[in-house]
Amino acid sequence: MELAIFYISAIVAAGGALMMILQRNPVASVLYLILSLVALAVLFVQLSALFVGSLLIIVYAGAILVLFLFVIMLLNLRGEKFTSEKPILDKGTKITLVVLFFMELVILIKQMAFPQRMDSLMTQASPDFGGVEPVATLLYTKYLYPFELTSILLLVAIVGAVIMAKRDKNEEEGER
Amino acid sequence: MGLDILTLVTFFPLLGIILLLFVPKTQVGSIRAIAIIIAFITLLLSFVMYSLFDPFANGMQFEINIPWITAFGINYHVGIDGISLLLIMLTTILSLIAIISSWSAITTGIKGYYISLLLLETGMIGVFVALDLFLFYVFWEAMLIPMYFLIGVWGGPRKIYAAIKFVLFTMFGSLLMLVALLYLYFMYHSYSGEYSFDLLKMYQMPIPMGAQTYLFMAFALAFAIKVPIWPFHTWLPDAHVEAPTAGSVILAGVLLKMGTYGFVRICLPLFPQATLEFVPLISILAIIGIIYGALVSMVQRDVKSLIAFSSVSHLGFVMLGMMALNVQGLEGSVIQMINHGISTGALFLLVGMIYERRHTRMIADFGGLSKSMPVFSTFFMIVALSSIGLPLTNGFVGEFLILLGTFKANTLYAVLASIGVILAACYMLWMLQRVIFGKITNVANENLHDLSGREKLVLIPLIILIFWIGIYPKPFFIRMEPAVKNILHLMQKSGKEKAQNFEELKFYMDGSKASEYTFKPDGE
Amino acid sequence: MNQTLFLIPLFPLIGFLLNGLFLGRLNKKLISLIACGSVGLSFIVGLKMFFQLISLPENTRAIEEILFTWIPSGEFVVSFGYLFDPLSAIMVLVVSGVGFLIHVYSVGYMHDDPGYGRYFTYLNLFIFAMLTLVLANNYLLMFVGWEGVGLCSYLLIGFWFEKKSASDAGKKAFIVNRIGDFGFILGLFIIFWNVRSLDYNEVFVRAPEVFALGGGLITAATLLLFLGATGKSAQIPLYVWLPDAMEGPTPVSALIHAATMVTAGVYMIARSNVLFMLAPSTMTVVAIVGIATALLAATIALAQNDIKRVLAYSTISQLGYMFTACGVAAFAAGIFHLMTHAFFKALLFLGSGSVIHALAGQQDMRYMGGLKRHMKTTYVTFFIATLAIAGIPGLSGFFSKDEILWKAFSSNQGSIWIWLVALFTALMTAFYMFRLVFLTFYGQERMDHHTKEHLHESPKMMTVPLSILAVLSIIGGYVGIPHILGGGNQFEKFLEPVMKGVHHGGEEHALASSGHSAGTELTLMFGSVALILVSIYLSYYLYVKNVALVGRLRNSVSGIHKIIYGKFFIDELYNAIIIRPLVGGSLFLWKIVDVVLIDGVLNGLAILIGDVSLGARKMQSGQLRRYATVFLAGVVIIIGYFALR
Amino acid sequence: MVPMPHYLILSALLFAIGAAGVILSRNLLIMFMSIEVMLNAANLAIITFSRFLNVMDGHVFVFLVMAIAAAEAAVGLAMIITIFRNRGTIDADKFNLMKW
Repeated sequence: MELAIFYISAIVAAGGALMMILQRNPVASVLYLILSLVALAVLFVQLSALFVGSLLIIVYAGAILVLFLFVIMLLNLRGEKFTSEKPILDKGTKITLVVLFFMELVILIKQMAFPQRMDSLMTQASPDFGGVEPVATLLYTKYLYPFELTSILLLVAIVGAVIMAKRDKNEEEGER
Repeated sequence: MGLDILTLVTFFPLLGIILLLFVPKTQVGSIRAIAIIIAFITLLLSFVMYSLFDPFANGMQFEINIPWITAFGINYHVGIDGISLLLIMLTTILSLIAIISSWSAITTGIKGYYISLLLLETGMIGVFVALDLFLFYVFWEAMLIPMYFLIGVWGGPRKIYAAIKFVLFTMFGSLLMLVALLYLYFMYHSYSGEYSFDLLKMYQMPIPMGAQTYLFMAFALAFAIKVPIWPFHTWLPDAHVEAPTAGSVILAGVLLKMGTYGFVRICLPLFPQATLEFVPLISILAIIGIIYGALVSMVQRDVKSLIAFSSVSHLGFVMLGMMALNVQGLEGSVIQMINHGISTGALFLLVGMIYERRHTRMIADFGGLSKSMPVFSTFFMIVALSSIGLPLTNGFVGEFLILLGTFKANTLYAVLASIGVILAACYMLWMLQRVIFGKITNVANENLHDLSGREKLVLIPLIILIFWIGIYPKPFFIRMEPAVKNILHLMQKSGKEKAQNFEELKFYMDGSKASEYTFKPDGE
Repeated sequence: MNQTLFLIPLFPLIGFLLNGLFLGRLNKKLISLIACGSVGLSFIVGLKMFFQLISLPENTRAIEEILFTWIPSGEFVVSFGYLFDPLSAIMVLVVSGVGFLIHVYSVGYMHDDPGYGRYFTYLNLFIFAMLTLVLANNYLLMFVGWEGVGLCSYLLIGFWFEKKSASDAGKKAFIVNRIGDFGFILGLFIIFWNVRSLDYNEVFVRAPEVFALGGGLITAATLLLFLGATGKSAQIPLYVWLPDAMEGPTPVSALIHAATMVTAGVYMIARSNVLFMLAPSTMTVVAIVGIATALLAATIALAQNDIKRVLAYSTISQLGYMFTACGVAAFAAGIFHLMTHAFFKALLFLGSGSVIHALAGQQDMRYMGGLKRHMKTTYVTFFIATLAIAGIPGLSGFFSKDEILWKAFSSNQGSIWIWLVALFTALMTAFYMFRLVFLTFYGQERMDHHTKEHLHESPKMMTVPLSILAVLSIIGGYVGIPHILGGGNQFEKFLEPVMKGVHHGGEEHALASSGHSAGTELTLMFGSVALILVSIYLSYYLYVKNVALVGRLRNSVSGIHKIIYGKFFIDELYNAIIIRPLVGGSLFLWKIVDVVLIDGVLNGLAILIGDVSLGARKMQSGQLRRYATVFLAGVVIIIGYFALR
Repeated sequence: MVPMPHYLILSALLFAIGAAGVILSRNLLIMFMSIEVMLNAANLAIITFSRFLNVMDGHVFVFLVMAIAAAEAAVGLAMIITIFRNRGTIDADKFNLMKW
């Protein structure tokens, strides 16, 4: 049963990602990405990461990707044609490279000795594993400083984004 | 007492930098005032240090040793002996003079300029007080940056070329030094089982001959470029000619001494046998430098580059005296470091003063200045004569002791180097003749106003020092004597010990045991 | 009581400081008062010390004062100390006495010069340096004075610095002296590292123990010291600067380049007699160089027309005499001649200065003549000095010169050849000095009309010193009347405590050992005087009686005359073989070695790196996807390494 | 129970797809989204290890990664807007200001 859920979710996740990069239309890309993320969230839940899985859907799919959508709408990219004259590198070469990369990762994973060992060690997770409370406890005790630093990072990002996206005054006047 | 005098002297200029940061850059007057006051207080502090210094005590004084980066055994370890004491005094005096002398010479970017000068002061003093090799290296490199800006921003027409040349030359040397430093670090670990950059502890470590040779070469190259020993000198004329007056004063006065100081403080006591092996080479290069510098400066057309080449010659004397490895040679060498700082510094100041008036430094553009600027000419003459080592001026004491020491170590070297004394008279007097004697051939020289009160104020302390060291150098000698003897003693002692431990060391350094010296991160 | 010695050099130093620091703010009266007064005070203190000295018993005649430790460096310790013994007493009196007279003379001579204050500043500094030289109690302090007088000589020769020839001459003097100093200082090194001290007391006591008689070390040391002496005292091969030094004001020539500074070499050798006596071969060299210089300079002096140049070559020649004396171990005779020479040569120079003053700066004897009528005092005093230098009995020069001639003949180190050359030189000296007198004071008045009308005797300020010096030139010799003439040679006896190197056994012993009788000495004395008189008559005949003959003679030997007149072209030779190659070589070093070779290699390296980088930067296409692709490729390679390892 | 390598291989696959998106797409937006895919691939791996080691520290890391992703998205999208405004295109191949 679990295996089935895994395979379905995996196929949806991978397929969504693949479709995302193959789309010409960015809006469709975003939608495929959301699909992929939802499938990923399922996998997270399957791995007892309830809290993180819900965050994935709420924050990622809900907020970040909506932001993407807004930007796409804002830019109104419908008519854009991506046709540069000469390809910088042969497409085939690139795909070969990616495939090679994937295969190497797989080999690496296969070579790893510890997953098997851990399989045998794995026990049923405790009921509140991955719940809000234990994760939050960790976050506010052991990882307090990184957590606070993250907030500063976000603040900086907000300021940066605002500054960058803001139109220059004289630029506005020029447009008028 | 939380603050000790050494730390205070070293970092006081940094306080000035912090103050300067809060002054708007348009308030030129207060920027200058702050810089001068800070440098002056630093000078006063160094006088306090001088008076607290016990001239007869052996070893380091005002020593402070507190952990800094404990993970790597790096300590904030400072302390001075007589040699560093004198060099610090030189630094604080010249820094103040350089800052005052820039009063009217620098008109753009004043804030940055004074910040650079003060930063430089901290860096220079830091090099002289550091007893931890890592600290030493930090100060050594920290000095480079302000100097780079001084040449590159406030310099002459070819300033970029000169600044880059200066930095590249010095960097090249100091990177090799860094490698050698790390090697020493790990070597010390396998010797004592402790990670430390402490110089005083390393003095006690026996170093096998092969390693000594390579380490010596790495350190010596770094120092030789800084000194500069022939043929690593070509950055010097360029840097001097392009640097602003204060930059030249500091460069010639103190920066070059870093190299010679490095030899005294690190190369000699740490690598005695290697030093012995390299004595002929360095001596010969020093002699080439003496004669070559003198000859080349004879035919210069620019006063500043003449003085720059004369520095090559003078520093040749310093190196030669050091390589005599006896009390007279070494003491002469140290006193000559001070002398060169004073005399050459004063010469650069004087050249800067006429440059401000005439905007040229070409010898051919001058002549007859004695007529229009008698006070200037008198100063110029006195300083030039001290530079060629006339008795009762400082130059004589240094040169005489150096030659005396060298004569004992190697007669031929002393004879050859003495030729440099003759040549020094040739180029200096010829220059004097063309600049201040003769008829006024250029109308522009006719109505130059003589030195102002501020300019005299800058020069008079140096003139006083010139005669003081020339007539009564005893206070300086008694202070450096224990230090010099200590270095010679270290050389002999470790020389003997190393001879005894030689077999054991071979065991350490054999190829089969090389792994003993490889890095073990977990410190096993 | 004991602390008065340092006053001797201190007074001129104070004078120097006062005049120097307030340069341009004092009036002329005050300047001259300070300058002359300070030297005068030195002389008085010197005199007082002198009497104090002779009141001491003979063997303890030395007063030493240590002021402070100068350079302490390990075992090398040199102090600032003064030593007053018979030798330095004589030198102090000569220097401050003659110096005082010349100061006074200068007040008149330099009266209208714009650099009046500067002149006296330098002059006082000179006296200070010279007194330090002669009073020093160790070699290094002597070297201080040694270089100090060189500096003053440089400053005073180039006093009229706007004249290129003057500043050239000053520079030349300094550099040539430096070459000598180079030898001096190396000599000191040898002495120090063997004796471990530079104090006279220790050196002279320990030297005979340390150095083997005639050994290589002591020979080298003394030769090097002698090299220093040849520079300072203008001997072959370093004499070339002295004739040029005449560019300075005439009183300077009198003081520095005749009476005092140039004799420092003689003083130094006399002072080091212990060392020199240990090195017989050096003594031979000293004697030969001395006599050769005397001969060469006298020869050149024969053909010069510039009045000061003749005197300059004459000085060189006389200095050669003194060295000859030292070379034959007659140090006392050398010092004796030094003293008398100081009197009459200073007088000659001052007299010539008076002449030049009267002729408004004319120095060429071809445009003088007949001045006897116009300048009585100058003429008389000048004539006395000429008689003295020529060696006419009864004047000071006779006694000292004869002493040297006799010692050259009789001493163990002397030989008949040295004596012959010395005698020949004496004859030439008489000849050219009288030529000078005759050309200047006798015959027709050859100057132009304008000058002729303004001919005048010099002011009192100048003639009084001349007269005093004239008296000294006459009586100065009576302190050293030789035994043979019934005197006791007080002078030599007085110096005996200093001359430790020379074996004393009284005159009889010396005579016995060299095997010469009193008769020989008298014969030689009268013979030489007779020859000198002949030589003077010859001069009289040629330059007063039969003037036309000179021109004919000159034409008949025009080749030789040209060489002599051109001073054997030594200057040109030095210029061609030393100075020009040096400058050319230096240019080569700078332009080729420095700029092309060293910097070329480095800049070449920089350019090479730059070129490589130019190629490498092509990789920076600026295209995001290409960077990403390369990045990925890199990752693939690295992971591949781990995966497939 | 799904064995651990399954998750890891899926993670690797997603990562590779993301990488392919970055190097194949010319559209800055799609490149951006591909980066998000890669981040999430990493997240998956972290969660996997976290589960199989039975420690929850990994969850915190994922949390932090998400925060960073949010920040990155904000800044990145602002940049894209600015670029588009100035250049009128978001074709990655059209930009080579960093050339040499």
